[in-house]
Amino acid sequence: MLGIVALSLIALCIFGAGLMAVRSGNLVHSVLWLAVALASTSAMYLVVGATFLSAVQIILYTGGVITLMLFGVMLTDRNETTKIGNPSGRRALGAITALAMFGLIVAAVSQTDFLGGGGTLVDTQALGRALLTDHLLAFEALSMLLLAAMLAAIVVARRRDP
Amino acid sequence: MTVASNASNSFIMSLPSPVPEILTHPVGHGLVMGTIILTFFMLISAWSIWFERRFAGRMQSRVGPNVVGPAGLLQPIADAIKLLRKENLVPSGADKVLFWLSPPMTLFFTLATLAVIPLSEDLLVAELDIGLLWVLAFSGLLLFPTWIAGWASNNKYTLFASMRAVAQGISYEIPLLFSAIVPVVVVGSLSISDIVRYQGEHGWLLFWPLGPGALGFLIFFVASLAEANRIPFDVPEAESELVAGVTVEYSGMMYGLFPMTEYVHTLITSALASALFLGGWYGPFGWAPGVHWMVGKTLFLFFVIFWARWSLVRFRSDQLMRLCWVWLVPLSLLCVCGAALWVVYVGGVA
Amino acid sequence: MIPVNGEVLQLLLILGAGLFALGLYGVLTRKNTIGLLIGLELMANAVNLNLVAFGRYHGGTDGQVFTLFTIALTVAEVAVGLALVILLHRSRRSTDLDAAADLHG
Amino acid sequence: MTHDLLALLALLSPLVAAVVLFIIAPLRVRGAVSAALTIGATSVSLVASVLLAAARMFGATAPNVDLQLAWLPGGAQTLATVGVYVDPVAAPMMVVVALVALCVQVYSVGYLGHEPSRDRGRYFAYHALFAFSMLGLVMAPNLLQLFVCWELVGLASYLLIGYYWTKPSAGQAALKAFWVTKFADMGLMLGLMVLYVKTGGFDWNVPVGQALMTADAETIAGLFFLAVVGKSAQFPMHIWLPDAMEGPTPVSALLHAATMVAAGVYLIVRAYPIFMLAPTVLTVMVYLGAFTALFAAVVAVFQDDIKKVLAFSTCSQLGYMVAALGTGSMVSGYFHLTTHAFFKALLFLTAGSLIHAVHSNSLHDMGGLWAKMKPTGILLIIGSLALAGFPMTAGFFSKDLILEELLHAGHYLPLGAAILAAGLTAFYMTRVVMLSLFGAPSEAAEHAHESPAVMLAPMVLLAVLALAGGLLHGDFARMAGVEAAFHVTPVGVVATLVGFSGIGLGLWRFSPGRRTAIGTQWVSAPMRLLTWLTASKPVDVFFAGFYRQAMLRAAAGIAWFDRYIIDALINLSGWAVLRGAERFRELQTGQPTDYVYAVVGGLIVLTAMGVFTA
Repeated sequence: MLGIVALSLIALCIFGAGLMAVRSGNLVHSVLWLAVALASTSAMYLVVGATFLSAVQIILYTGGVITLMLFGVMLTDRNETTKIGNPSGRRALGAITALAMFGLIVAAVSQTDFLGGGGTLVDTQALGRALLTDHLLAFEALSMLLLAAMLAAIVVARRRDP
Repeated sequence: MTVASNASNSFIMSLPSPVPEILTHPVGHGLVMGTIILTFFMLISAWSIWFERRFAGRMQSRVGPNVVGPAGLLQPIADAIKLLRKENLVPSGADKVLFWLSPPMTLFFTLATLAVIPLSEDLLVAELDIGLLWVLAFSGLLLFPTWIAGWASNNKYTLFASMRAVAQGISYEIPLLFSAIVPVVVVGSLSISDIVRYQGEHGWLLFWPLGPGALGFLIFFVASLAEANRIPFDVPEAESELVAGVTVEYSGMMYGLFPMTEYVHTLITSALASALFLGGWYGPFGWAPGVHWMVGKTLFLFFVIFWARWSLVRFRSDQLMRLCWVWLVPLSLLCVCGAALWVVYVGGVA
Repeated sequence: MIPVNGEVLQLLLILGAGLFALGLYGVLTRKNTIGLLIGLELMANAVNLNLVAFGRYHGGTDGQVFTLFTIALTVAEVAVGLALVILLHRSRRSTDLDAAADLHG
Repeated sequence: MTHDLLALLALLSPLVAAVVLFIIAPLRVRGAVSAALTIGATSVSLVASVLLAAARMFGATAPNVDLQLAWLPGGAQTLATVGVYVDPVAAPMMVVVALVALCVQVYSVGYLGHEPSRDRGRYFAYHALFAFSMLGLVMAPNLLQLFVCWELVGLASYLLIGYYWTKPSAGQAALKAFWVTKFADMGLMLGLMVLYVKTGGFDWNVPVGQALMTADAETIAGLFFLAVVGKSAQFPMHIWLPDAMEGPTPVSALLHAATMVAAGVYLIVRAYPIFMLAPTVLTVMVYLGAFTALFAAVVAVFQDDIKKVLAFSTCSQLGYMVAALGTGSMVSGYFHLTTHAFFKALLFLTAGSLIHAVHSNSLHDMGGLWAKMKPTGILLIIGSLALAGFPMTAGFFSKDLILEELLHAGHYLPLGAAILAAGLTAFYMTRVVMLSLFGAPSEAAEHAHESPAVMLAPMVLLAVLALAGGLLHGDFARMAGVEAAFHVTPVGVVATLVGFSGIGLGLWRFSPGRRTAIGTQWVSAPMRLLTWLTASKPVDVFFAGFYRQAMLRAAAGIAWFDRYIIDALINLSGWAVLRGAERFRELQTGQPTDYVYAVVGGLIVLTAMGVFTA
């Protein structure tokens, strides 16, 4: 019971922060709300028992992605970034589309019977072992992808000499 | 996540009766231990300011604070009162909410890392099985309040300072993480207490994975100095260029929180380094385990940091980056490889 | 932590759907490129949440391993995306998405 | 167990040196540190290799080292393994590689002493990479690892040829070497694919007799042989080797004479069970090898650049090895590989020493060095005698063995070519010795002085081996399970006499008394034609001239057809598409949001189909 309450509270946190992140008129606030949403997700992982992922979520996502975004914000204009917002011309259609998507997924979820469940906990060692045995190829491919992304980011953002 | 509730045999059990009963529940245990450890750390860091100023005075052939109280011992209290009495100003054009939010966030993230630092076998708030990741995650989050303070102040000096701080922070996080992996690889656990216990049986990690241990400790120490923005890595608050870093626009106790958390963070860093590489609460060769060892080692490293502060000069920004990417990152990678090889061919995960 | 049974799973899935819809709304309505990236992040996060929920529901490591992969993918995506934003800003003096509409037919 | 460790040590110590040098830039830019690391690592490899080989040769029979790690785990079965494999075949090659590499590296310390420290650091890092790759190739437990290392060796060769990267010719030579050998390597890759399809593995000895049909074996061996032709510079694809002489001379000695080019021959040795099933390929090998031996020897006679002489000589000697392997005798080819490594490395190093002294590659600039550089001169003469097959030197034993095998196998035409090539070899080496050491003293030679001890010492070591290496022939024979004792045969006597006459002709032709007899002006009228044919690199001329003309003519015809028939059709369709596109392009608004709407719309439709039809 206590668990369900905690879970619902965190879910509210995630949802509220997400809402603020897409509605806020100030880009910096928006990024920081996203950070709150991601950190709450990390708490959610903790509650459902994915401890390692929870730490990874904070280090990589909240620590890495958000820091990158803030850096991106800093390298652009302050005037421009403090006033963003959702232009009124786009709001209605966007909301309808998003709601349609949401409704469809909820319909799909409610149509399905989820029986049983409650699989066993997975500890970090098992996770590491799975990563380096069953999913080794994907792991290696991912390392190549990260390298490529790193090089791409450097090449794209580098200031070329005139 | 396993929360230790085995407050077993030591001095805590010898306390009067209501206390141990509280200690059997994880939440009660956390509250009590949290209070003890927090008080301990806050007191040490408050008086370390006094100590540092006296020490700096000696190194520079002057006296240092000696007026308030015997030998100036009440100086921190006087400083605190002075800060509390001052007005908290918010500059015009600042982002008010974020401006107010930054100092408490700094304090919160710093203190959150305290939760998993074990002072001895039973003197810790909670024993997480991912304790090390927890510490690294929260010290990574510390970049946020710094950035927010710099951005929200609407001042070009603070913005530059925060940019430098973020760049330095994300760069040095890499060698920091890699060098912290060394104990994890050797011990096979992410729990800080497990790592310390392993050292009790097999000797300090500083010495025992020959090579990677010592090198890893060195990299960890240097990188965590940089993470804590201590000299010689205090480029983000270089007084001669940026006035005083991100804290330029802060005043009163809002300002006071920044240096205070900086000291606490440095102290936590020293404690973490002692636990990961210097055997935590175990003495050399596993002698006489106890909280005194941990405190002694932590204070020693803390002292070394002061020592460095008053002996060394500041790096230039580009030198800082060069040190990180050209030396520390490759060396820390070698460390991890070395530790892995050591585990496979010499040691072996328990 | 709590065990994930059918009901909890449904709750988590609906939360994921809501988050996904929010992200979609952000992507569809933002003019600013970084704002758009924020929406994308929310959508990716929703997917991760679903993966973790299903992983816990069925047991086994696959769900969490996939989540690790998607997190890494998102990091790569953001790195390249922000590099593009900086490039856009440098050449157009603006981070508005409309500034990059030169290639229209 | 100790032997396992030794094998790993031999393989991994250069790898460690290479990785450390490549990753940690501050170490690499210090030439002395880089040299010390690389030489130290190679010394470790050499000691380990010698210990491993000693336990497997000279009558001792230690069991094979066979350590394999699963690589590419694919479900239940492992697709491939990597590891170390040391048997009596691999062990001597390991010693040769490590020994010559060490000699060359030590020599390089002196030879490149005047280069900037940063460049030397890079050079030695490449050397460490090469030593690792070559040892990995030699110790490969299967053909897949051999292929990987084969490519790594090619990479190291590319990097080292282009060492003087500021010289355009060096860059072009590096590229040429890379592309020619890469083209040939396609053969090895295709061969491996066929091998895997046919036998389900990459082992060279699984298929013997049982799983492999002769036709398949012919295909695989033929494809492998294509790679060998490229790597070991056999006739049509030898064109990269002379150009590769743009690299520093020690590199030529190590890669392009002693070890890397011999990798092709080693591949044949390793995959011998497969080659034995392919008689056609073996016959082709005999004829192509013998032709290359003769052809390259003829070309070598007309070169004025000392390194080019040695390069063509290497082609020629590799031709011998290939021909010998084609006769079905693994021992003779392999043995010649070993002895050739010693004396050709020695020759290149002495050539480097001469070049170092006069700062020129040309034989004309080297006249009269005997007076200045007696030790180097003696070493050059020793190397030349060994290459010419002077009795009781290493080359004599191995070459004699090859000729005998050719005779036994009944290939009389190749035998004739080989004997003729032996005579030419003796002749052009005599020419080199006479022109460079005893010719008219040139201006550059005035200031020449002897090389330092750090360069002389490796040469002396190699010279000893070039003289005494022949004594190992019994051990090589035993390795293949044959008890062979050396004995005098008619064909050996003939070859020796031909060799002596080559030396005599050279001595007479280029004696110091005939001062005018310098360079290529000495040739008479019929020889002039041959000079033109060979000295201007005929294959290059063929490719550049006739071949290109023919191709252009044919291409012009095709181009007409293409332009007025095919293009017309394409233009027609293009015109139609353009008209259509004018309508459709309105869809492209350039607004990313619109594209997202398109994607999301499709997603919604699909989801709705899933939800409402389920």
